[in-house]
Amino acid sequence: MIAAYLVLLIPLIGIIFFAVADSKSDMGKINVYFNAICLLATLWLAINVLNQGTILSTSKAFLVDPFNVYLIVLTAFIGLTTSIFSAPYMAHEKEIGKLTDRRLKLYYTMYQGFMLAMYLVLTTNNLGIMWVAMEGATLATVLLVSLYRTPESIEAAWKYFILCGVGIAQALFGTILLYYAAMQIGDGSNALLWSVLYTNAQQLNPEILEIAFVFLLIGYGTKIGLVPLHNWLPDAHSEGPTPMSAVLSGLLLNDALYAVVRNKMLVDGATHSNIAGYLMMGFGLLSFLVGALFLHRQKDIKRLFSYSSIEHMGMMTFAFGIGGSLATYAALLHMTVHSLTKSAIFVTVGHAAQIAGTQRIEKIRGLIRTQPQVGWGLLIGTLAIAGFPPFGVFTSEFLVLLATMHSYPWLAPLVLLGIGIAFAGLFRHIQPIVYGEKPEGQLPVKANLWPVIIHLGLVLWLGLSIPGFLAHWFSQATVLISGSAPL
Amino acid sequence: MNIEQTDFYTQAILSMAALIGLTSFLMLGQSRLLRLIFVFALQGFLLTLTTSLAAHSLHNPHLYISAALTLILKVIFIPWMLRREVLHMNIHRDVQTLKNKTFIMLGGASLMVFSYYVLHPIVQTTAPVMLNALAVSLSVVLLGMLLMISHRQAVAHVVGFMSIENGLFFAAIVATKGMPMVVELGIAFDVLVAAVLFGIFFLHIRSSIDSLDVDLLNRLNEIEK
Amino acid sequence: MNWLIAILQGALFIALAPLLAGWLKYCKCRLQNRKAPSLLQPYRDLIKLSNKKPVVSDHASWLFITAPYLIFSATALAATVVPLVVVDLPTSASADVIVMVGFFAFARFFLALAGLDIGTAFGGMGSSREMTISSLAEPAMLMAIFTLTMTASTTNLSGAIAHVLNEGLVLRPSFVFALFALILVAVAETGRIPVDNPATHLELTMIHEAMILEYSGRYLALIEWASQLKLMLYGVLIANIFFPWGISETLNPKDLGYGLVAILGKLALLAIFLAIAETLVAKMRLFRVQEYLSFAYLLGLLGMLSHIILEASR
Amino acid sequence: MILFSAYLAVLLSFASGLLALIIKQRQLLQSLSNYSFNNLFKNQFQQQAWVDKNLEIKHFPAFLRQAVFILLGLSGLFAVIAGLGVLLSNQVITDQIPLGLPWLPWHIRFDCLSGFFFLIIGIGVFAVSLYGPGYVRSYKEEQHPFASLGLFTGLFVAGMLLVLLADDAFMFMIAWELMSVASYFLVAFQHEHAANRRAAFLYLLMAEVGALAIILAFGVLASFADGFTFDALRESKLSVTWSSIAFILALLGFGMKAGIAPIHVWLPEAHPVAPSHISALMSGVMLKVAIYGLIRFCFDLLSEVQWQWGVVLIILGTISALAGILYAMMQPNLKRLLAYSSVENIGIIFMVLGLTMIFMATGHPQLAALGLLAALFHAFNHALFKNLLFLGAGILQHQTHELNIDMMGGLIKKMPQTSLLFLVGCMSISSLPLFNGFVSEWLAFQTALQVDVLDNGVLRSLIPVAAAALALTAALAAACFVKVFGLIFLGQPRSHHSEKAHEVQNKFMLAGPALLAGLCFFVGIFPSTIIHLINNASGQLLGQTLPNNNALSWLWLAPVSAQQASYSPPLVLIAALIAAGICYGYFRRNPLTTVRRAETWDCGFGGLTPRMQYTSSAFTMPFRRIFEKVWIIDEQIHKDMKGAMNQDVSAVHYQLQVHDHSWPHIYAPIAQGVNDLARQVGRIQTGNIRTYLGYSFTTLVLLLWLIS
Repeated sequence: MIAAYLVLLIPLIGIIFFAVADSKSDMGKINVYFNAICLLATLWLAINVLNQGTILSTSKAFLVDPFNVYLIVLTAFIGLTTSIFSAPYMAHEKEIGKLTDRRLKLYYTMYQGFMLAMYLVLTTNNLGIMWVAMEGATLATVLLVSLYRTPESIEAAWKYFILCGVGIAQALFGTILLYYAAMQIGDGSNALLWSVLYTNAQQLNPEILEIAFVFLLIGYGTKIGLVPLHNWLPDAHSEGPTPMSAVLSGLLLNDALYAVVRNKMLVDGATHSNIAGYLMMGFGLLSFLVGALFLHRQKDIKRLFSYSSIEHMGMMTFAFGIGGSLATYAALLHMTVHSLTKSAIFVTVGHAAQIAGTQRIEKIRGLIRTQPQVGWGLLIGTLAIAGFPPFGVFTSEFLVLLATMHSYPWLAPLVLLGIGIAFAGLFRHIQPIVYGEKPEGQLPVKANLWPVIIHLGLVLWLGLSIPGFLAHWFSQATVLISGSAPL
Repeated sequence: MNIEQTDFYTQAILSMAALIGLTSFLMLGQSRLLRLIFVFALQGFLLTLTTSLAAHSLHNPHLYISAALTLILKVIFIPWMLRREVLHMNIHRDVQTLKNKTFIMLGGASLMVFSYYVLHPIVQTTAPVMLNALAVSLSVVLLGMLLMISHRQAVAHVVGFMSIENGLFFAAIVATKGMPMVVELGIAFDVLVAAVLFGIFFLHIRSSIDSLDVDLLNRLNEIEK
Repeated sequence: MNWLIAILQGALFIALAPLLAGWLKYCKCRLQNRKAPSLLQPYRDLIKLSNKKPVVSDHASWLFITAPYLIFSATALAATVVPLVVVDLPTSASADVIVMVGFFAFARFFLALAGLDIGTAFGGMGSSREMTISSLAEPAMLMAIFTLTMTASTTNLSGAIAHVLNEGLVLRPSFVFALFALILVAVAETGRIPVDNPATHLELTMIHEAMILEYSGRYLALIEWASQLKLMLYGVLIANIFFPWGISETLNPKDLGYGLVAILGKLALLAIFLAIAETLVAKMRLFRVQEYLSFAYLLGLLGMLSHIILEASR
Repeated sequence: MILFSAYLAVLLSFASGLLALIIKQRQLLQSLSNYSFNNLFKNQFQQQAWVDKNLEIKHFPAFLRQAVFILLGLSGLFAVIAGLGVLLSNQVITDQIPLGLPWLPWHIRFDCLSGFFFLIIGIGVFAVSLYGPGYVRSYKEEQHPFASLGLFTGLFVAGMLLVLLADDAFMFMIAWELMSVASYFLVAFQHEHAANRRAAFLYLLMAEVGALAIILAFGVLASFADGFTFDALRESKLSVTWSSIAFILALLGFGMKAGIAPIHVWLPEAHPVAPSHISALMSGVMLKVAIYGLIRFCFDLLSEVQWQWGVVLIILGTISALAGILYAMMQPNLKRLLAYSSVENIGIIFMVLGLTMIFMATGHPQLAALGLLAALFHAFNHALFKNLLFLGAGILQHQTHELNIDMMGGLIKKMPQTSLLFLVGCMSISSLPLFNGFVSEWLAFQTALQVDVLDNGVLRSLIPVAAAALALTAALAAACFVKVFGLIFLGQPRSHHSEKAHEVQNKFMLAGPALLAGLCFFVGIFPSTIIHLINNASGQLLGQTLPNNNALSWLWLAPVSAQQASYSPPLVLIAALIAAGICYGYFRRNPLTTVRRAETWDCGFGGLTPRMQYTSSAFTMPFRRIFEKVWIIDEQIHKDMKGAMNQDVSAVHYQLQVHDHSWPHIYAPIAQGVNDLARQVGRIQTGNIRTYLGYSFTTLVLLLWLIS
């Protein structure tokens, strides 16, 4: 359990450190160190879970089970690789005069703050704390979105703030309702503890839980970026610094979905009707299709990929909604591979935008000829995110399709349509970006592409074969969520 | 259920619920910002009262802390900040005309009914007072959203946002006798940070569009031109 | 013995081909009130050509020189497949009717290439037209023949003819269609009026002649002979498939003699009909030919369908 | 052993791809070799000298290219060995590889059907690897890095081989998509042209949609089975409706890859723009993998074949065959023409497969075996000659820098060897006797002629129509390839480039096509060699072999019975040789008649110029008139006028463009629809935060209302 505390403690120290540190110091590197240590701590935690199974802290405040342990490691991992990417990236931004030292300091402080919030969302056993941490994540990132202080970035941040704030307030209402339902069957002090609620799920009042779930879904769904609650997402992704987009897409959305699924498990236990599943399927499919359509008319490369995130989150939500072991397994896997791939893409996108000096798609051309590593990284990342094997995204999409075909065959054509449209939407923009002759005056930038290589390598690995321990966690989590193991 | 059969606490809670609901309506109909802020502070004060009442009646001392936090944050700090902002921007004399004011008010009323309707299934399992309290808090949440939808000033948005928060608090206190302490503190912390951030944002927005009208924040859109 | 007969029959086929051409010309001249050349004139022409020194264009490649040999051998091979006086030939077994059509295609392929080889406008024109017409004619011919082969349930020509012969006189609607289709195709493929005119060198109308414009000497002889062979081949096909009576079924010399007489008679008659038709009908425009051939194709198809629907239905 | 060589083939192709990646790491290798020779293998001066020489900056790229293609060639060789091994021993080998999903390792199954396609791929890859080093030398390293070309070629081949080995849906799809993606990169290899990018995009998009359809098809089966292994899928019990849905999905998916009309549009775009040896692999080999998929899915996985499916295949096949060859005829671009001709050939294969299905479903498995024989044989033949022709086109492009056949001409004298090889390809594809194309067409006709055994009136009349269409297709193909060969090699050079062209220096570039041409001829003469192999495959797949096993003698080909039909290519060859020999001898006897060369007579016209020759569009003009409705013809004639009153014509400009009907009628509306929809959807993002809040509010209220 010490490991879990350590995981929380390190970013907390990080916040304090950056808050008081001298802004002249090499903060990028220090940020990497913090994240690296944190990753080690999460690995320790993971090993503990691997050996002992589910860990519940003595105060029952923290819970680490197969469902969240891999997400914790993933969070730390993406946090680390993104920080590796962000060090030279932010230095470059400072060089070209977009940032000052003070804002850089703010950036690193908030980076650690965001990481803390993420870890807290994942590790806490208390649904109330989960909400607090979720809101904390919004608060930590909102200033990062407006870091450049351009009118657009301020607008984006404001929308992000208001929409997510209002949205997450709904989640709090849902949590209160949940608490209210739990109060009726037990004592108040433990009534928000997920582990307690989960064991007593059958006794909870189904009507209240259904209503609560609506609020929770709308609330956390805003953060997931479910259509029509998604409107903040592309703005925030496109206007903030790119490392921020990477962690938003890779981590925040995942964690919001995690929160929804945790709550869905309770609702499923209580109601037996599949109302939660249907709602999630509906939202998921809608987001998936609308997100895919949005891809087509994008002019900004980061907006493009943020819509792709909406689309993928839609697919995961849909898959969790289907229920069933296959779909759940697929969704869990998809969470992992989407985070890895999307953050890798944002890294390359960040470099691409720096190379071209703009985020406008029609200005970025001939990347492969300008800087082959970035161009290939972007192209292969896009292929991976579009669901081409042997990358892991394919595996999950494959399973989702099969599960859809199995449970709701009439929805399968829609899913198929969505994947097709999304693919076309991505590639019609990416192809001209990476291919072709390089335009005048487009020069390579200093870039560290190891995060991309590592991420895509991992996604490739997951596509070819899922390592034993991860498979074990996935299937345990699947059992936990859907009640049965995959095949 | 007849109100005379209930204890004093319940009666008081119900009255508070009614008052809070009323303040929400008042806010919805307000077109002057300063008055809006005042009503918001009033709502915060009512909430503080409710919390203390609950703390007293239910012998739940940590609710006093909540009450104090509410008082500081929502009755004093945020209204003060907003007021300063409004005065600074010199928009306190502006009268923002609401389109379809009657329509909005009617909508607000039907939202209240709707809240009862939605929460009705709960009645079978709980005391009706809870239903009332929850319904009022739900309608406060919804009215808060409606307020944000209908008002164009960023200040009004903050007020709406905070009043949603008030509704939630009310629900938490009345229906569930307060959340666990750590959660309450966390929420209060979030509200504080949010309030600070709002302050920062007012500054930024002002410097970027020289106004606090959110309708002017529409650069980022997907509409084909 | 069988093989010997088959080879002899093939040789006979090749030898008789110019005679048929001569006879046709003779009939036509008589019908048109002209003085006819001798029946043996085509032989004389061939001998004359083969003894001449051939002149070949500078632009010609090896293909131009090789093509006549290939064209002639392919046509000759096709001829050995078709029973002339006797059925049950081993050559028919080694190459059935589809292969026969394949030989035609082979010959045509090289003829058209030879037309293109010199690089003149005429050659290209001839090749283009030839390929157009044949690509419509070939399927029509296959359809007509398939009607027969499906009736006989064999694609072996000897077998099919023997089958028709043994069945006696059966009136088959499909055969009527197939007969007409085959006649139409034969006219088109052998370059007779109304599709082509073997006697003209007018650029707007000619097809076959345009391709072989540059040939001379023995090469021209080979190609001329091959086209005479082709004419005879179609004649024999029509005669022996639809009117097989008289063809020998044994290797008995008497039967063989009868068979020879029979086929000569049938061919002579056919040639007269063709001459009459050529005298009466005017040549049609090139772009009318497609309608003509589509009609043939349709007839072939109708023949096949009527066989399947009317005659073999269960 | 057999499986080992199959694995080896896969691994070698991977290895060749990875090897290509080190082209940029020369210095690393140099230091590595220095290190190892100094420390590990001391005193091995000869080897060291050899290694050092190859690592020199001058030799290294050439050396590496050689090495990469040698590995690729070995991969092809082992694929052939594995394929032949399994076909001759007639066995089924299964295995598992611990990759894939945790509960589903990759299942491997290597049976005769896979083996046969292994053979096809192996031959194609081997020929390409002979050809490749010479061809890719012309690419400039900065513009077209060899690393990506080599890498994706290796992956492409490996993907194709893995598709054949797959025995579960998951691995199948991975391999399938690996094949698609790798070939996508190859299509996009010369990405500086916008047309290439567009083609690549279209290709990948359609590959993706097709793959999704295949996944869904597997999904249908899997929902009635437990598990994704093919063994489990075989056991699934489906109603006719569901199995028909699965069939349609599979047809969509595999058909899209195979290039069946009207979902063929990617094919004429993508094949021409890839490097020629890749076009050869894509057209010659990859399309066959799609055929394999369809056969595997329909005959193996779906337990019951329905005759209606056969009808669908026949109709689609007929349309593709006719449309393919007609479109091919109109193309002035050689590789585009060849690509359309692939559509035609795939159409023929589909048509014959349809016949097979009908016979299978109506209880005539022996005839079904005949049909399968014809289909597989044609697939094999098409692989040979299409590969050959694409490689030939590559040589032409390499030597003349042209692909427009209107710009060539007279090359038979400049490039005699190439022209001979190309002629063999043209003759095979035109299905002339003595070559392989004819044999498979002959078999197809034989299959169609068995229609008498059927009871169903619809089928009895449909199949003859299809046979008629097949005959028409063959005749049109001959016309088309007369045009191709005639315009490219014969006549006079039409452009400066072709006038200056000369034979390729690198003899290996000719060796690949020569191998294929030799096989075309060999198989045309001794078809029984291949038929014997296919017979084993159909024995395993359908449980039936040919009705007449005597067909397998080397001399005679009589698949049904000797009475019904027989063909003996060796005898025909001998007879042809004798006939040609006799007349050659006879006519050459007179020494006075040696050939005299002279100016072209041309009706005495004189002054012949290359511009007077027939062009591609002139040659096909009659066809254009006859089949007018098949194309969208955009013919424009502009006259430059001059002189008094502008009455005299000084110059005439003629422009002809021929378009595919499927664009404006199928694809453009879809693209337009998606765009419109996207624009409509875009409207919800107004940029106004109050609207956004309204969405949340409405959603909340709606959901609450819904729930209560």
